[in-house]
Amino acid sequence: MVDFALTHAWLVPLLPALAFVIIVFLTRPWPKLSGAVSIAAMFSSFVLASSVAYGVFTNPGFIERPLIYSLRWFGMEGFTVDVGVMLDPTSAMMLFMVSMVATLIQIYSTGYMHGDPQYSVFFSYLSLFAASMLGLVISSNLLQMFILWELVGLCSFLLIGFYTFKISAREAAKKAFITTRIGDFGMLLGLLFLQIIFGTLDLAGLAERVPHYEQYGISLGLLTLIAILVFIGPIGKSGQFPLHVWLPDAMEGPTPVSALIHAATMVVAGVYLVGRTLFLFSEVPGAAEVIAFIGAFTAIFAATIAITQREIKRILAYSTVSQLGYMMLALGVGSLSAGMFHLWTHAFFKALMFLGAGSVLHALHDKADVWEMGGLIKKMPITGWTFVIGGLAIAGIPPFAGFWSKDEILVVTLEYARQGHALGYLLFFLASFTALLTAFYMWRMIFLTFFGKEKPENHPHESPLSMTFPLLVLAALAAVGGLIGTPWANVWGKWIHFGHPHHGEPNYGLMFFSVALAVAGIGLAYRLYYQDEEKKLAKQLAERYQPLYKLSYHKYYIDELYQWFTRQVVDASAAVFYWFDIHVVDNIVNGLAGATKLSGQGLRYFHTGRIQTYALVFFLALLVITVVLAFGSPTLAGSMGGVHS
Amino acid sequence: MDNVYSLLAFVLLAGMILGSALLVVTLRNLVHSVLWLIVMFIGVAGTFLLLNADFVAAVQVLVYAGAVCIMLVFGVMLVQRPNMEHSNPINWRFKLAAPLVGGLFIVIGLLTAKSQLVVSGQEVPAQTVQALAPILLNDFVIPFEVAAILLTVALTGALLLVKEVKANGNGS
Amino acid sequence: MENLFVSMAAGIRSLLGSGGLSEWATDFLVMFLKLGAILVYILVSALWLVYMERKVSAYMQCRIGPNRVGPMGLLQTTADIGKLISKEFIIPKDADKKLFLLGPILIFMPPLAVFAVAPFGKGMVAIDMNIGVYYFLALASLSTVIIWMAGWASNNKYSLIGSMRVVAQMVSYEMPLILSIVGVIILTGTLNMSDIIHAQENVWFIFLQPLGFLIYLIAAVAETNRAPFDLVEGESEIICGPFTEYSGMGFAMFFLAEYANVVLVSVMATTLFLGGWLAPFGLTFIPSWIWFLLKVYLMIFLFMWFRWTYPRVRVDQLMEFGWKVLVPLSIANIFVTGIGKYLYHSLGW
Amino acid sequence: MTLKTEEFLLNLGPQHPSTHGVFRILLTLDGETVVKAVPIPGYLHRGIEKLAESRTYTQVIPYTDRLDYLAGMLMNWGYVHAVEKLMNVEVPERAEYIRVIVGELARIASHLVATGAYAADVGGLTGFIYTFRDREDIMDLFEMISGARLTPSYMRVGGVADDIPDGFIDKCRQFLDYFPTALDEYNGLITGNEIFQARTKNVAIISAEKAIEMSLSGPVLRASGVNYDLRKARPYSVYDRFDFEVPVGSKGDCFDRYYLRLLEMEQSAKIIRHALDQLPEGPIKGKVPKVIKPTAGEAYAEIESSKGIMGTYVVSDGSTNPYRVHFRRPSFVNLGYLDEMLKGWKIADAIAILGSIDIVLGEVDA
Amino acid sequence: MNPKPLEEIIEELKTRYPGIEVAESGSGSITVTVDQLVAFMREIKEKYHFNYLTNVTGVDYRDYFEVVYNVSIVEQPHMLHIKTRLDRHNPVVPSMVPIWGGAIWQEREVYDLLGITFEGHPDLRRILLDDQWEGHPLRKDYQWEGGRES
Amino acid sequence: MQVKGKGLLKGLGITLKRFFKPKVTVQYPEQRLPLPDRFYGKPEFYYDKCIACNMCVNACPNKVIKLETEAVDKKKVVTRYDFDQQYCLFCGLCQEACPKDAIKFSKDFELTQYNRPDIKIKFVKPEQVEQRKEEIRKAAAEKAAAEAAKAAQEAALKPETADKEGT
Amino acid sequence: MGTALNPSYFMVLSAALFAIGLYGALSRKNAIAVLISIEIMLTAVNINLVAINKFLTPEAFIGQIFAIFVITVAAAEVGLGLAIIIAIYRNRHTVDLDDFNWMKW
Repeated sequence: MVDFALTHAWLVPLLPALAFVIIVFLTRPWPKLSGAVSIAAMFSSFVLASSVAYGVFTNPGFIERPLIYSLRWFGMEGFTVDVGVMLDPTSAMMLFMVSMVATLIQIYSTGYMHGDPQYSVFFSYLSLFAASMLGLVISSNLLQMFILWELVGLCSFLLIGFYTFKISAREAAKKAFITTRIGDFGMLLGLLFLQIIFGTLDLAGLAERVPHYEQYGISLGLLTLIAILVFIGPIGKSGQFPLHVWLPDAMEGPTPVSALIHAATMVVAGVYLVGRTLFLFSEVPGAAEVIAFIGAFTAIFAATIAITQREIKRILAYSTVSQLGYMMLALGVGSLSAGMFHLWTHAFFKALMFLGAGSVLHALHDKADVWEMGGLIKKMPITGWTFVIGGLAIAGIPPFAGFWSKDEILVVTLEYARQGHALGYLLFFLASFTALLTAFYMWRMIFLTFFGKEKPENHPHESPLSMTFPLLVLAALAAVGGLIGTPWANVWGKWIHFGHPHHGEPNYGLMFFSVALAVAGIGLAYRLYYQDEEKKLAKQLAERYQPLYKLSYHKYYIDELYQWFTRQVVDASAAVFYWFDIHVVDNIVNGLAGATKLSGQGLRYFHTGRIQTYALVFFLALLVITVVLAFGSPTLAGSMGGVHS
Repeated sequence: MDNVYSLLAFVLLAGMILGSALLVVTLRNLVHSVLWLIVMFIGVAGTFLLLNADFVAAVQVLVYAGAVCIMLVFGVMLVQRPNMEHSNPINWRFKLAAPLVGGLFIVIGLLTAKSQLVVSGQEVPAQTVQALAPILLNDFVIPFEVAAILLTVALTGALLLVKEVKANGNGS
Repeated sequence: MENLFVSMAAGIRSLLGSGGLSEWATDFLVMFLKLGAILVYILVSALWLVYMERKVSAYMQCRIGPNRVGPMGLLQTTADIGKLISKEFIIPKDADKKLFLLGPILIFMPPLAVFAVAPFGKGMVAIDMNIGVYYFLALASLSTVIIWMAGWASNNKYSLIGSMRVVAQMVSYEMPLILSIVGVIILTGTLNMSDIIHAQENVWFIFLQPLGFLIYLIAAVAETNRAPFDLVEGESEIICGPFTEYSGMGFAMFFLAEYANVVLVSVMATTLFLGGWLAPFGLTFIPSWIWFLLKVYLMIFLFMWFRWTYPRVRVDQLMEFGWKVLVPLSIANIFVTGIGKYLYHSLGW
Repeated sequence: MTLKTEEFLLNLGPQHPSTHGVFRILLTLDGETVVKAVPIPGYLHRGIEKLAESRTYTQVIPYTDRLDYLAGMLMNWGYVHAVEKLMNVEVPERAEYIRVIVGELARIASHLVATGAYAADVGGLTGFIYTFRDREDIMDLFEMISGARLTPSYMRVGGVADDIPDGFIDKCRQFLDYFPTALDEYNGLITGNEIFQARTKNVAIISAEKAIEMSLSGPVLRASGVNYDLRKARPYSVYDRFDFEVPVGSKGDCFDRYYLRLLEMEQSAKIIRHALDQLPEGPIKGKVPKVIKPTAGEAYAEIESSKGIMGTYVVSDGSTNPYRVHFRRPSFVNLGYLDEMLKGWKIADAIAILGSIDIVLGEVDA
Repeated sequence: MNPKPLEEIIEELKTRYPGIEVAESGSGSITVTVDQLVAFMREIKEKYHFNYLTNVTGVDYRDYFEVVYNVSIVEQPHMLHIKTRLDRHNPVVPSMVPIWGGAIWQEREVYDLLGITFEGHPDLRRILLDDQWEGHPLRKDYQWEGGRES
Repeated sequence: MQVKGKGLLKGLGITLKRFFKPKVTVQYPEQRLPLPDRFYGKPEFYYDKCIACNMCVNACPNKVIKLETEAVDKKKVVTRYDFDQQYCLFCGLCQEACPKDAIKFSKDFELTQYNRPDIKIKFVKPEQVEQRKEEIRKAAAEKAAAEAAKAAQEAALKPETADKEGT
Repeated sequence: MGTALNPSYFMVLSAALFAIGLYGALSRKNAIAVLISIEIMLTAVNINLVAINKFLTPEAFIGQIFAIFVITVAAAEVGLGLAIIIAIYRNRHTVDLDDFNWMKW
């Protein structure tokens, strides 16, 4: 089985793709069947992926030498593209994680989307998404990865705009698509540079060649530029500042989509890409610093927005942005293991929280404002307690998963600072402050939603088993998923690392510090939103710091800024180009066309429209030419006559 | 011995092919033309068998005699049901066309006669299908796929064409 | 018993050889005899099948069927043929006379030609052709044109409608027919019928290819123009379709050719799906050719059973069913078969 | 060479296996689709109405047999009903019961033919044989009671020709006991068959309004959802004494028309059972003079025959022969809508539609 | 739909159409003049909901023709027996097809057998007899030759 | 969605069940079904019973019966009773009308003939007529003789009878 | 050469068939007849391909492969060609190629 799985890892993305095809072409009229097909494909994918993961993790050889097999897709002089599968612990981990979360979320969706007229379509999209994401994860080639990256973007577009009747959903879908396109464009440029300079886009090949960039005749500056360009892609996809704006809006999609795409899988694609191309970034310290700073800034920036938001999914969205910044920070400071570890744990607890939020929304009939909720834990015990586990995990309370990964990041950041990098301590400070804020806003939400007084106008009920089952599984994982990366027995770091397996000693001080931060955050939230039944203090604070509150509540007016920019700058330049097009380009074209038309008018009378006449003339000419060639000139005749094989 | 028989077979088949082909292009009744065309295709399939290409022969019969001709028959029926007697007239060009094709045949014949082909002398392997399959599905997989897509597209297009115009025709 | 026919052929061969004939001429003669024997078999079985059909239909309809001519009415068909021969062969005034006459003559050609490659028993195959299955498909498609020709030449409107139906129906159902066989071909990797039979020694392909068999069965019913797909003749709608104007022996030829075709598709079904002449449960003491015939007649009974149970489908339903159900299903079947075979090989189960 | 399209005309009939007699439909086809249909009846016209003018009142009865020869009893009944109305004759109760019994038997027989022939029309011959097998039993009953199988001429003005013979009731009950199993068989073989359903469902839907407007009657009307059965709507004879239901279709397609007949057969069997149970003793003929000579006048009477409303219009001038007899034949009137029904369907559907109306050409052409 | 008893309806009609004759014996028999016919029929269809035309036929009374219509209501047991008299030499009557489509074949039959012309009938052709047939057999003065009985 | 093909299988089941069930065929010429008493088969005419009342002729709707009589000695003798069977409706009205049961229908239903004239049944044979006439004449003669005898007797009793007639 | 089959034979046969097809394509008025003639020409080419395959490169099978492709393309061509003819016929009620001249000027 394991051997089969290893040699057939390509089946992992193929099965959901197949499910997509089957649903679209065959089973669309039968929603139940479509769902079953989708889940069956996903589950078999998951089984395969688990086997792959097992195979990879039981074979230490794969760490150093990834299992790569590939197929020539197309090739021409000096340019060949292979498509293939690359299996190393990182991709195996991602395969496992993505397929599992996707399976759980599809199961969840059977309950969540029950009765939707577009049920089959939804599952087909989910399948397609899973296929693209899994394909992305195991890509051995940056071009292949890019294509699937785009496909993932497409699916995201389709799923965000799934409720096509909602204008906001359509707008959000467009926004997400366009914003990520901006990032993708930069990334495409970067990839083109890589291809031109290094002559390959194979990850393995690039990893070999990039360190010796001098041999390829480029300077460090150019390499930095390339790295930044490549990084623009992840900025877009992983919602880093300043291209984060699409992610909160993307919550217009159905909740399982938010959970799957905007928490666990797609948004981490950027992180994954950075992780995969870390050989590039590690080569250029400038770029790495940029990543680290953008990550840290995004983390704190999103966290400050999150503390004032009211909609449950929006809070989670900003939290996601913030956590993604965390991962970027880890990668920026050069630790693949920390980044990936946080990715891993984050996937579980964030998916859990999103699904929990979905469950809440489902129960409250899409009422999203946390201020209108309260006391839900009594009516929805499973949802509530799993959500609390998620909250503990994200806040960083040991032994839940988030603690270990967050701790790891803090450790590596501190190390980075200690290594003497300028502003390294700033990064550390930002990270720690973010941790405080994270605990605060998360628990603010939890207290507001699940505790406190029940609101009489709500009639919540626990969700069906198909929805609570994934919650339970994810909660379990969020609770224990981090234990494979504890500082004492860091299995994780042994497997997933860049460069040398590196692991610091357990830093108890730091651990205590981070726990203290988390407890402080939770405590603050407790004080403000649980103890204080009327929430007077919170309101007072908001009154007192009105400008700050507004700034945060309106997300620092980034959207408005973009809009202004578009209106003023882009439209103006468009007007200029329009004038040029109308008066210069068109005249040239029209002039050419006029000349052609005149000559055509003269020549058209040779055209009788009778095809047989044409053929007759053609063959007459052919005959004449053949005769002349074959018998007219002796030299040609000789060469024609001798048809030697 | 064998050569004599194969030569005999060749002569017979060639006579069958050329005779029926001539009938196809000269008969006045289009349906008869199509039916003679089938005879010609079967003759060609026989030639293929003579050339040890049994798979191609079967394809020839299946596709040409079985499908193409039926399609033609259908087309004939759709465009002109009544009075098939003189459904296939000759236009004024035949006076020019006859010497032209005669000339073409003579030229090609002369060129063929002049050319010296190097006969390899090897025999075609008997297991044609087993030999053809890997070539078709490995070396020629792209053309194979392209041909498949072409067929699909062509037939879909044909369907669309016929349907579309029918709707228009009803409307006008 | 087992080697009855094989040893007969060998005996004739040695007889001819000892008669001083060259090897080539002996081959030729033996081949000729084999084909002649098959011809006789087809004609006799067509006759017998007419009787069988009448009996089966009668029994299903609470009747007893022919019982006057000969014991149990066994000579009924013979009498019918005698009657039809003695009847006038009417050629309508405006018919295309040559084609009209040619129709009944040619209609027997495709099935006869195909039977040359059918394996009737162990070692009992006239020509063991390398592309046997493909040859069957290629030649089977020819009868469409012949029926069409007969209908068109009749210059009768019912015949014309029938002819159009023949073309539409048989072309449409050739697709699923071919595609349903592909599954078997994938499993065996050969087009040779003997090889296909040998490949079923462990398990018949009806068990490995149940869907393929079902599709083949339906498409075969349609290919032979029998109920519920007998639109071509559809006597309650278009009298007798392309054969409306035929009388006497001309009609009898079409009538018998239908049965020859039924035998043909049954032989193919037996070969491709039912293990050919292989004996089930190790009952090898019964000769292989008897097994073969048993299976063939079982298939034929199935065809008759369908015919006397089902109403006729409508022409657009027929086309829809063919293109929208059978073709996708058969493609899916190919797909599943391919994946199955791949899995089977790569997992080493 | 410019060719113009010619309409493809197809003469369906007068000799055609599926026109249920000699009936001709001139179809204009586009491919297999009917563009225009012109029904042309009259090939079986015998001038029964004209003949009746030169016959005595009693002598007309055998001619009525030949109208709907599949339900001759009902045709007899329709005629004698009108004459009785003209003469104001009281029919004895026993005679009425006997009439109901044979009438409903005739309805079953007629519907059996319709069902079987319909199965044959859509290509399943076995169903046809099955229904004819069971129809034989009814024919035997008719033979017992009237001496003839198809054309009983059993009814007389004022009663019936003969009393019920010995053994008839037992045999009738025997048939009624057996009949449900036969119905199950038809349902299994014909009704439940997916091909049959595909062929008939949603074919030639007649709306209720259209059905009423076009004066359709019988199963054709009721299949469209109009509950109009004279046995219930204007109960004649003793029909008000029986407990039965009028099956009504929901859609008005060919399948409904077909299936309705099966349901009606069930109800008819129920009525017969009741009638046999209630059958009173008494005379079988009312007080009718030997020579029937009604006073001048007219009468129009309707009964529900197996095909629909069978109306008879009798005008008397006081002589022994009727001055004018007119039969309102249900099949004839039902056929008036045929051209509209056929439009846009395939040839095969045309057969199915014609079969679903269930015409008898003897009746259509009179 | 219209719960009025038949007698009442007839009374009402009598007052509205003075020209009509009503037979006494409750048979619902009404004689209408030809020129009033269409208006009368329309009224009974639209006002009294006589939606079902059962029967159309004609009688030749040697001096005049009579066309007979039987009209009833599907939902109720009412039936009207409406007659109209036509000139013997020029028998023309408005067609009922626009009011009840079911008249289409019955009127053709009456035309065929009695020679009464229905004005406004969409397709007035012979229906039972051959197109070339001469005369109208159900007329009392119809003469024919041949046949077994003459 | 109901399971497609269920009805198809059921149909197959029914035909297969029928395949093994007993058949209903009657092997006609050898085997015959019993006919009921009222069956209208070949008409039969009892010459002796007929009183030539013409009721059957008048009752027949299709004018199938041709009855000719000859007055022999004031008595009607049926000289011709032709039954043109090809036009017979087998309605039984003649049988019903006959007061003497002279015309009846038998159970013989095989009425086909090879020649068209044979279909017409001429019931009355000349010898029968002759015999009848003879009988009548004989009877008449007897009667005449008897009457003569009676007359002779009466003559003897004349006055009484004359009286009676007178009243 | 003797009695042995020679590729030239097949080439001459092919040339003759091609010429016949060309004659048909040029001289028939009926569009379907022209289509048929084109089929003849394609078949002529196939004979050549298979003959060359047999005599020159028997091991490579390229000729046969090409013949199969030609047949495939021919089938597509016939389908499309017929569809076009039928479409034109439905609009213009003619199949005479000389009437198909509205693509001039």
